[in-house]
Amino acid sequence: MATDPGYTCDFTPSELMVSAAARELRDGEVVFVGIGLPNLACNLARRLHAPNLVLIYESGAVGAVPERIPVSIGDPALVTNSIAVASMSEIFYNYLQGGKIDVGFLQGAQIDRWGNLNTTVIGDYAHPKVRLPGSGGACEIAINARRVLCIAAQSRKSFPAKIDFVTSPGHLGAQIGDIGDRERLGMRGAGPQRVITDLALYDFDAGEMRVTSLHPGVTLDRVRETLGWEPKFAPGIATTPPPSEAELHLLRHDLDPKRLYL
Amino acid sequence: MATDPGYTCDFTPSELMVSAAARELRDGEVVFVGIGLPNLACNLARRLHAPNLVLIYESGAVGAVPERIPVSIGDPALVTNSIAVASMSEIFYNYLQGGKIDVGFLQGAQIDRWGNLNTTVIGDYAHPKVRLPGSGGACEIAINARRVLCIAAQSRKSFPAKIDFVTSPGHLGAQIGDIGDRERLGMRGAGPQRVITDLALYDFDAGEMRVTSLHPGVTLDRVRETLGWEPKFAPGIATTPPPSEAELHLLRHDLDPKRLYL
Amino acid sequence: MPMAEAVRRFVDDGAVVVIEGFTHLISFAAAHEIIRQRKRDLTLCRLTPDLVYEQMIAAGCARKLVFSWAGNPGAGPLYALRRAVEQGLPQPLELEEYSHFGMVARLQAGAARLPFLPLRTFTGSDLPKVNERIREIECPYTGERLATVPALNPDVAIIHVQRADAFGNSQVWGLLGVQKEAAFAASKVIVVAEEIVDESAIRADPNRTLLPGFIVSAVVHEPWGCHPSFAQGYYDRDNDFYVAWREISQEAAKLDAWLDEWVYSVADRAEYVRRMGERLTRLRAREQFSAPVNYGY
Amino acid sequence: MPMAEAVRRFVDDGAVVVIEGFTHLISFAAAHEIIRQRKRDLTLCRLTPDLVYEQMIAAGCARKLVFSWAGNPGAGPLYALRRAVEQGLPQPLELEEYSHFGMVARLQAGAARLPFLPLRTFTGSDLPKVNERIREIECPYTGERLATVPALNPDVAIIHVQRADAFGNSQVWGLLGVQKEAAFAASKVIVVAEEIVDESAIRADPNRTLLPGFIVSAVVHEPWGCHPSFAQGYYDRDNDFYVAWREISQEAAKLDAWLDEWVYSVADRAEYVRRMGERLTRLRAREQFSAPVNYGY
Repeated sequence: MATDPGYTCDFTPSELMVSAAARELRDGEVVFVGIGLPNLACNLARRLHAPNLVLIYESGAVGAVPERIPVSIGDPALVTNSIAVASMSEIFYNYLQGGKIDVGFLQGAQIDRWGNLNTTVIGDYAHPKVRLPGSGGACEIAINARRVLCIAAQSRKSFPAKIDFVTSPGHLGAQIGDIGDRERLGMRGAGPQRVITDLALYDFDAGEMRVTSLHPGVTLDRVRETLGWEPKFAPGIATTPPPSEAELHLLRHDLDPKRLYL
Repeated sequence: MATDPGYTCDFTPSELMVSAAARELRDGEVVFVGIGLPNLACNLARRLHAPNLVLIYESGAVGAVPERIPVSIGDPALVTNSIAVASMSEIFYNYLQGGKIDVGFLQGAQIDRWGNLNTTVIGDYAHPKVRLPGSGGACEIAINARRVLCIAAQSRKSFPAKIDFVTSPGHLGAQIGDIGDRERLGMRGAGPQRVITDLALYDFDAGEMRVTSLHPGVTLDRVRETLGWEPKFAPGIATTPPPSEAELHLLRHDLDPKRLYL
Repeated sequence: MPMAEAVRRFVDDGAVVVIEGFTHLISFAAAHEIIRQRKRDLTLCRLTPDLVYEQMIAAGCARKLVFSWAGNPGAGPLYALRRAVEQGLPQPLELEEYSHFGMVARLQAGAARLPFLPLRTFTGSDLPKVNERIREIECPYTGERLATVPALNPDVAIIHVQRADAFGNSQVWGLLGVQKEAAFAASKVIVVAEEIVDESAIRADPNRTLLPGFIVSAVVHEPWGCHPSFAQGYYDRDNDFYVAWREISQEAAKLDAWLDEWVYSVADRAEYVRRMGERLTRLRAREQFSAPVNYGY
Repeated sequence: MPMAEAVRRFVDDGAVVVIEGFTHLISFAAAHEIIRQRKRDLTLCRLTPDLVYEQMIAAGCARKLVFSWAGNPGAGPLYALRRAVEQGLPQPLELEEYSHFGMVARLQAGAARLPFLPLRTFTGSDLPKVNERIREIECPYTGERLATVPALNPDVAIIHVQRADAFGNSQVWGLLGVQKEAAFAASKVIVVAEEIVDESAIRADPNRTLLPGFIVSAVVHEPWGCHPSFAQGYYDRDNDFYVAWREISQEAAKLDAWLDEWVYSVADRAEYVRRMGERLTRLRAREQFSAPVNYGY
């Protein structure tokens, strides 16, 4: 960002996550947007440092400029004044598989250290403890988007040593195949590049999640306690820059004034 | 037709061919139309006994009601006031292969006794005597339309014992496989059902062309002389009914007043 | 044709049914009539079961669900669907599960009367382990292995459109979802239209046409037929309803009471619309018109 | 961007080029500029080579033709193309031949970045005997054998549209052909627009959009850029020209003279339009407008 960020101390974890996600997006990129925090992040970036960000929703809206916060992936506000409407066949075959999507956002009930995601079941598939919604477009986003950003609240439950079901492949890992098998398996996208939680930011090193910065006030112990494995740490861990005044103002007054997601 | 046909003696071979082809079309059918005589036949049928005939052109016009005689398969007059425009992918995958086309019209530089058509080359493929246009949509029409009607001027050159190249399969025949192999080969359509020439009408018996009627004034010998094989004859060969006054009036004054194709 | 007749004639017990519309143009009117006619043992196929299939499942219409994302969009889980899967209530529900792309490709293969289509997804996912219908094929050119899904050819597809003529020629704008593919893939197509227009209105803009009438078996006129989903240019999504559903669906008894009040004791969609009254009026779309284009030559 | 610059930057000698538009919206403007810049060894791909490729072949731009129907639509053979194939004049032309469906499937596979697509054609035809790129695959569900074609991913696709904004967001109505697939399949896309409009005009009717700007490399404004083909709502097909071409193309010398007069000695499309004068004015479309639809909510 060109302007001084103007730090503030008064923000929620969701606001920080949205701000951190927005800063991952570069002007002119084409983003496959999900509802909730990813949608806020994309619209925040578009209103600040990435005015030419192209927002695509799996429902078929291309170049959406929603006037209100969309409450579903197929909100009519995504269509009005958009650049194009594509059928879902075009969205998946030509846009996503066709390699036109730079960034995909994924969320998951469970994420493992290799960035594999579970949105299908907790427990056994045939006799689930909890039946989750399933893949939706997540599996193909994980495979085809040029890079993937993951957003999730961090806990031992959501970041276990082993997830119950791999809905969407990350960097695979020992439980599935060798780490880094993506290319050999014919996957076009680079897979998860960042994980953004309410406690820390991560990148991937040799296919495994690695802490790169801690959010203001978060300790290393807190991070360790809320992961199902002993995490790697990048050299020189930083403190995550908090959201700027401009970001918070936009989020609170414009993008999600009713705090549906924040 | 409900009305008395009201025969006349004053007509050209093309007019008779168009009239005979039109009478093969039933109201409500969906026809894949080609330019030239097939187009005239379809529009003639639509204006007389088959008002609900649906005309589809491979260019993508569905339910076309051309105000002028289309001079190409993609004439703008096919679009204006049509029911739908489909992409060519939809035309071939969903309409034709999807089994929505009742009748396809085919023409050919060469036709053999099994209704196989050549529109590719005269002579050897690699060193052709004459390079013809090629398949266009003919090969897939021959395979997927529920039934196929062939229109061609009859001569030993155009109806040889053996055609130089099979562009579009009819009932195959000994040179390709056993007659009637279409189903075993997975072809969905029934293949050629009628051949309409300037001398006679044919149906297919056990996959082979068979004379069913001779046009007024045409002799059996004339038919024999202009085919590259000894033809089969249906029992009780009739004389082809000539075009009616109503048909001729429409053709001459409305459908092709400049006699582009008649 | 009245909806009751269309459902009676074209939705048989045991049928494979697709009511499509991705968030947009979901025919709740058809679903409610299917519930009222107590259709049974249906195989319900849809990318997002949404409330529309959850209500049918809770009413005991479904034997099997073929899907790719089963949540209450933007508002939480589908509790009745969970009860069916986790506890077999009101009856067990067989699941056949894909991703969105997988479902789209299945319907596209069905529309094209191909037995399968290849696609780049499922690699590294556990989905193929729990669904043996997800397979692989080797490319005859590159030798690479690609996932495949089998064609889906429903017995009947029910498609809500913004406008149709009496012949079923149907036009849609806004989100297109996978409706065209679903209709072409189906043996029978019921078109439900927000508005019935003259054939000339369709022919004035042929590029807007989603379905030609000759593939349509029945045309039903049903204004507000998508509520609580939406119809671009007609009415907005009733998001409050989706949020309220979370509470309604949480208890089977509450959901049953809702079905009694809003489905079983309602004669048809017209009565539903009258009873909803003001609630619907508030959802009516404001005007933002496109400009005309020239089809002349 | 001027056409000369777009061609200079994005059409390299030896490139695989697609100028699509099935009868409708054929970019003769681009073809003529390619001829003027004496591009060489191109692989020209198009369902119907039409006059547009015949002129490029006669001018010596092409090494290879990938196609499915090579005639002068409604007006006879393409004599120059025949001379190249039958006599190797002005230079030999390699042919790679499919049916229309085959070409459509090749571009659709290319757009989807699939290495191939299956389709039901070619069975019993001799085409697979003369084109080893037409192959077969066994369905992993039914065991039946289906024909396949390989993806076609051109280096550059040149697409004429009725209107585009400065970013390349492009809208088309009337016949759609296979342009969307060709553009998505290509590495670079040149959009040639009859009219340049404000972005707001595109956003007022997003369902009309053929191509999003972010896949477009260059936007060229070229009114009358399709003559002698047509642009629905702008001008009619110049059928007299297609008929006259029969005579022009019959002799190499006549064709060369035509190229001299109408391509080499013409600076750009604007000059071509000025020189054509009255002939074009007579082709201007009459008005028959569609009605607006409501995109509000």
